[in-house]
Amino acid sequence: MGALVETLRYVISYRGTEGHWAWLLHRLSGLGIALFLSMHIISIFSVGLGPRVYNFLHEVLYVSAPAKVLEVFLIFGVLFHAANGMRIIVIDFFPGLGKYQRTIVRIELLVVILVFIPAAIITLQGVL
Amino acid sequence: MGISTFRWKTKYGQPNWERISWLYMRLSGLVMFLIVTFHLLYMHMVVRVENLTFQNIVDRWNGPYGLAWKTLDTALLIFGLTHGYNGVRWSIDDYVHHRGWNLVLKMLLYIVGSILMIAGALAIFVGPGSLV
Amino acid sequence: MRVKMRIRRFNPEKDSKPWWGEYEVEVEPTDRVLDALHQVKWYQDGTLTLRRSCAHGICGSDAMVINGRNALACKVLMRDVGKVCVVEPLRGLPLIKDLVVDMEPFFAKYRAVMPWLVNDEIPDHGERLQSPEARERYDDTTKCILCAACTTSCPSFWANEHYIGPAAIVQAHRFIFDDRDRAAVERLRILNDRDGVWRCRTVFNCVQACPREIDVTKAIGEVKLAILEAL
Amino acid sequence: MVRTHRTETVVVGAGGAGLMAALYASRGSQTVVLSKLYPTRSHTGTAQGGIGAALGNIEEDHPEWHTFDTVKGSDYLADQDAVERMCYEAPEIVYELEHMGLPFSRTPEGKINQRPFGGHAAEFGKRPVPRACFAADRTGHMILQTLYQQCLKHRVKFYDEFHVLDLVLSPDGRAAGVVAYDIDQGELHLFHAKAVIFATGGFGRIWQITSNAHSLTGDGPAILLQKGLPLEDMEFFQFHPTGIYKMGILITEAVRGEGGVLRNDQGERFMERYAPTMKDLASRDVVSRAIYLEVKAGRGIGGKNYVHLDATHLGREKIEERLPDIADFCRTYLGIDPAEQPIPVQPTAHYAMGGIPTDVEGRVRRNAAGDLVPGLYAAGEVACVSVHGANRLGTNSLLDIVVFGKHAGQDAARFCQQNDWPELPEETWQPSQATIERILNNTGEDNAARIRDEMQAVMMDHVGVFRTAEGIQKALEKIHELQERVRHVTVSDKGKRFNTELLEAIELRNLLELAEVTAQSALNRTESRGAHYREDFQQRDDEHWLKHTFVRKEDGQIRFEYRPVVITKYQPQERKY
Repeated sequence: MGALVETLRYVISYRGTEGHWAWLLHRLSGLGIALFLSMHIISIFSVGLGPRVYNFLHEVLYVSAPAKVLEVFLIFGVLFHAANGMRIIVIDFFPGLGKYQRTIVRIELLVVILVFIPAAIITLQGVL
Repeated sequence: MGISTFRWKTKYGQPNWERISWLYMRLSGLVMFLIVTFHLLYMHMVVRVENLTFQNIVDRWNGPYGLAWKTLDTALLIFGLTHGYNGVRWSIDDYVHHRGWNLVLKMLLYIVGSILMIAGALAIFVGPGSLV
Repeated sequence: MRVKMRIRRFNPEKDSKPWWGEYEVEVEPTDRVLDALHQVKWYQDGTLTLRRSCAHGICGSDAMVINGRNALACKVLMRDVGKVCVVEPLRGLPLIKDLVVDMEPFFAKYRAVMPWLVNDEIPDHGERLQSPEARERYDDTTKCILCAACTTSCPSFWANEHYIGPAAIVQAHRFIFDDRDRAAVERLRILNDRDGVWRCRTVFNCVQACPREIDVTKAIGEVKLAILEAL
Repeated sequence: MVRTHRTETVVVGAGGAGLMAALYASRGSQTVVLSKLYPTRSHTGTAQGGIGAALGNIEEDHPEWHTFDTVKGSDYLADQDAVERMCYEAPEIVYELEHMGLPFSRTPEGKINQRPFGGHAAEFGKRPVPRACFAADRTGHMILQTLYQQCLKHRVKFYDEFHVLDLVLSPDGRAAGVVAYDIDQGELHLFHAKAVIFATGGFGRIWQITSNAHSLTGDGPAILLQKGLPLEDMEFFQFHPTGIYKMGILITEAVRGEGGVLRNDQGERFMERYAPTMKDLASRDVVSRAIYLEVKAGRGIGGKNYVHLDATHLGREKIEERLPDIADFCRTYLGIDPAEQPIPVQPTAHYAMGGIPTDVEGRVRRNAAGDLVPGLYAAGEVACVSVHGANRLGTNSLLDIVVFGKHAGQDAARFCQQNDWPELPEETWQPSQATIERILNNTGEDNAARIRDEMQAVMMDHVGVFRTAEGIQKALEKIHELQERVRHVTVSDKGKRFNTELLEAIELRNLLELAEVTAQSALNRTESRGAHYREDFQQRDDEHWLKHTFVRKEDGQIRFEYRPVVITKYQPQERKY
């Protein structure tokens, strides 16, 4: 456990490149999405349990105000994870592009934010 | 690059699946990039989450394009779950070195993953409301 | 200019855990961090312990964490570190004393990749021929000085000490892509390990840390593709 | 208390010479290598320009021309039998390095690439010839790496970070092993051996401006000196003309080999005046003196004591391809781009031509008559074979270490097969133990760093490129004072583990010993030859001084002996470039 804490301290305190923070965010968003996905599958499973259970779960998990706020995080996570995943794939298969990685991360982040802002506004419309 | 039959003794080089796993993450990632984009756009822009009800799902799966929808949802289920849980497995391997804990956590992960896979498949193929 | 040096100190014979030592030094802007550390060691506190030798970035002795980032103390100038210079030992290797870490686990990984040319077909006379293009293919990775800055900047290595690490992969790359070598497949087999190249998550800290400006991640990427192709 | 190891060959030092010796010794004997650094940290790694060998890959070339250039470069002080051996074996050993995997730069036909270097000429001095085989500008780095790789492949045993403190001689005068200090654990180890090979490198740290690593403190020769053994030609220490101003970091001669030129404050290519044929590619002693004379005449840049090395006309492409590390040094340490701005340079203490006297098999000589110390070998910069005489040519040091490292290793293996382990004397590790305890228990005020600063300053001022009797006397007085002070030097670190302060104090003692014999030898030689230039004796004096100096210390007194120079083909003549 001490080793894990030390490792996390290293991760947070190292002044790495854009790639370092992109990696950290990729991992965190990935774990978050995996958690959401598990829940998502359960809620879909509830389709088999008939309309009352499903509609109730749907209301709580996706439509309620707290769910909407969490969804904003999810949207950012998914957008970033997808865009960053594409970056990783491209660099993996064209290793020579690595020398532009700092620029690529910046562009990627810009695209993510540009898509995220309208998406977040649309999502939060009902809540605000 | 050349070829030799020489074998150097080192603790590295044990047979494993990581190469397949690495490649799978990239391929499944690419596939999901497409279907998740479609899924999100459709659910959030066309249907809108607030309007999504039990009936809506029933109509979609039993409608004229039911098979296509079911295929798409199955693909999402399989790729999403395997990609996601493989990522969790990587994280466990990265940070949990105690052999026992590592094994326990991964076993737990595989069990939960299997249950979810079955649950998801049941929901899609057995039919809405039929599990009651 | 006056600079405050904050140095992570640890004496295994006295201390139960590391602590921060603070020292004021007067330096020229063009002095190296190594010069500042020497000022502390030579004129303020002789117990400060570090490794160093050539002092111009070739021998690879004085890799350490300077202001939160891996570098050679002899290749960072004081004008680039600001008013406070924070110096710590490399991360992920066992700490021995002050800025000195145990390099043995690092060199063990280097030795694991068969870092030598394998080719018994010695020509009768003269050199083996190699085209400039073939020579260029692995030029970048011949620059490695085994300072460990890359390996100890890697989150995958911090997380898992068994990860073979960027430096060993770079050294393997130097032979895998040398057309005179005959053991590429064997090296690829070694690197195709649970703790081999696949633990690389293209974080790019290694590229930033490398004092020899080797494109480390590119080398690792090329090895990954070679494994996919050859095995 | 003391751990004892028994092995056949012990190699001290893991630079190019030590590793080559270890590689060959291990083929015929059980071999261990002791190094106070990790082997890949050794100073061979900083050699840049190339290794000299008359391959003739670019232009016609012959080992004979190489031999002549080396002899001429040495100002006729080199032993010509040794030079012949080195130059004639050069092509084969370069091929051997290539077969070991050394990544040489290549010609379009795929052969090892070569470039011109200072003092290397075709047809006995007529025009510069490309003779330096190179791997970009990191030839030494590649040699060190390749040899270390080969040692790993052949399972040579290494003791890394073991600082050798003493040589053990058996009662009948054979080398019997060494005493080493495990830096990590702070414990003494005794290595009982049949053969001992010293390859500890140079001692440039006795000067202030030096290209040498902090670890180049001459531990090997100082140990021999304390054992009453002689050192040869200590007055000859090369100052490389182009060290980065104030820092001493070396800018390889290859910059001039590729076409770079030296310019004074007026922008004049002043080497044309000093060496009409070879110009900037004259030998190093000549160029270093020329720079000093320009500075003295007030033509240093801005009146200061440096000149410019101008490579701007080479073009960025050539610089990045052939001299990438130099470009990196300039960017890192000077903040300039060598493709656009000239590099400020001044002569920097670089290479010891003198050292432990050996024959061509690397066997250490006990006196000027040529008697040997059985089982004791030396190779590399620490040794004086003598192939460099009064001035070494660029690229010959890398050649020296591999050729004579190989012979020392081979002969040590042969020696081990023919001999049993020598008897150990009664006192083996006790003197080392006493030294350590004395330093740890001293309670004075002086610390090693201050004493070292004073030594380096006085050596720079008075025993540098230009020397006078008066100046050297001053330096000697200072050194004697410092030697007295160093006996009371104190350390604040009293611990066992990684006590580098203690080791620096021991290294300082070694440096002072070498500073003393260097100054004494310089004072003794009343002529100017190669790197040794006496303003009060400006001419070369073949009648009295065509001989090697052997210096030893007996009961604290300096004693000189002389050994004639071996001359085979080339009679001394006036040296012009």
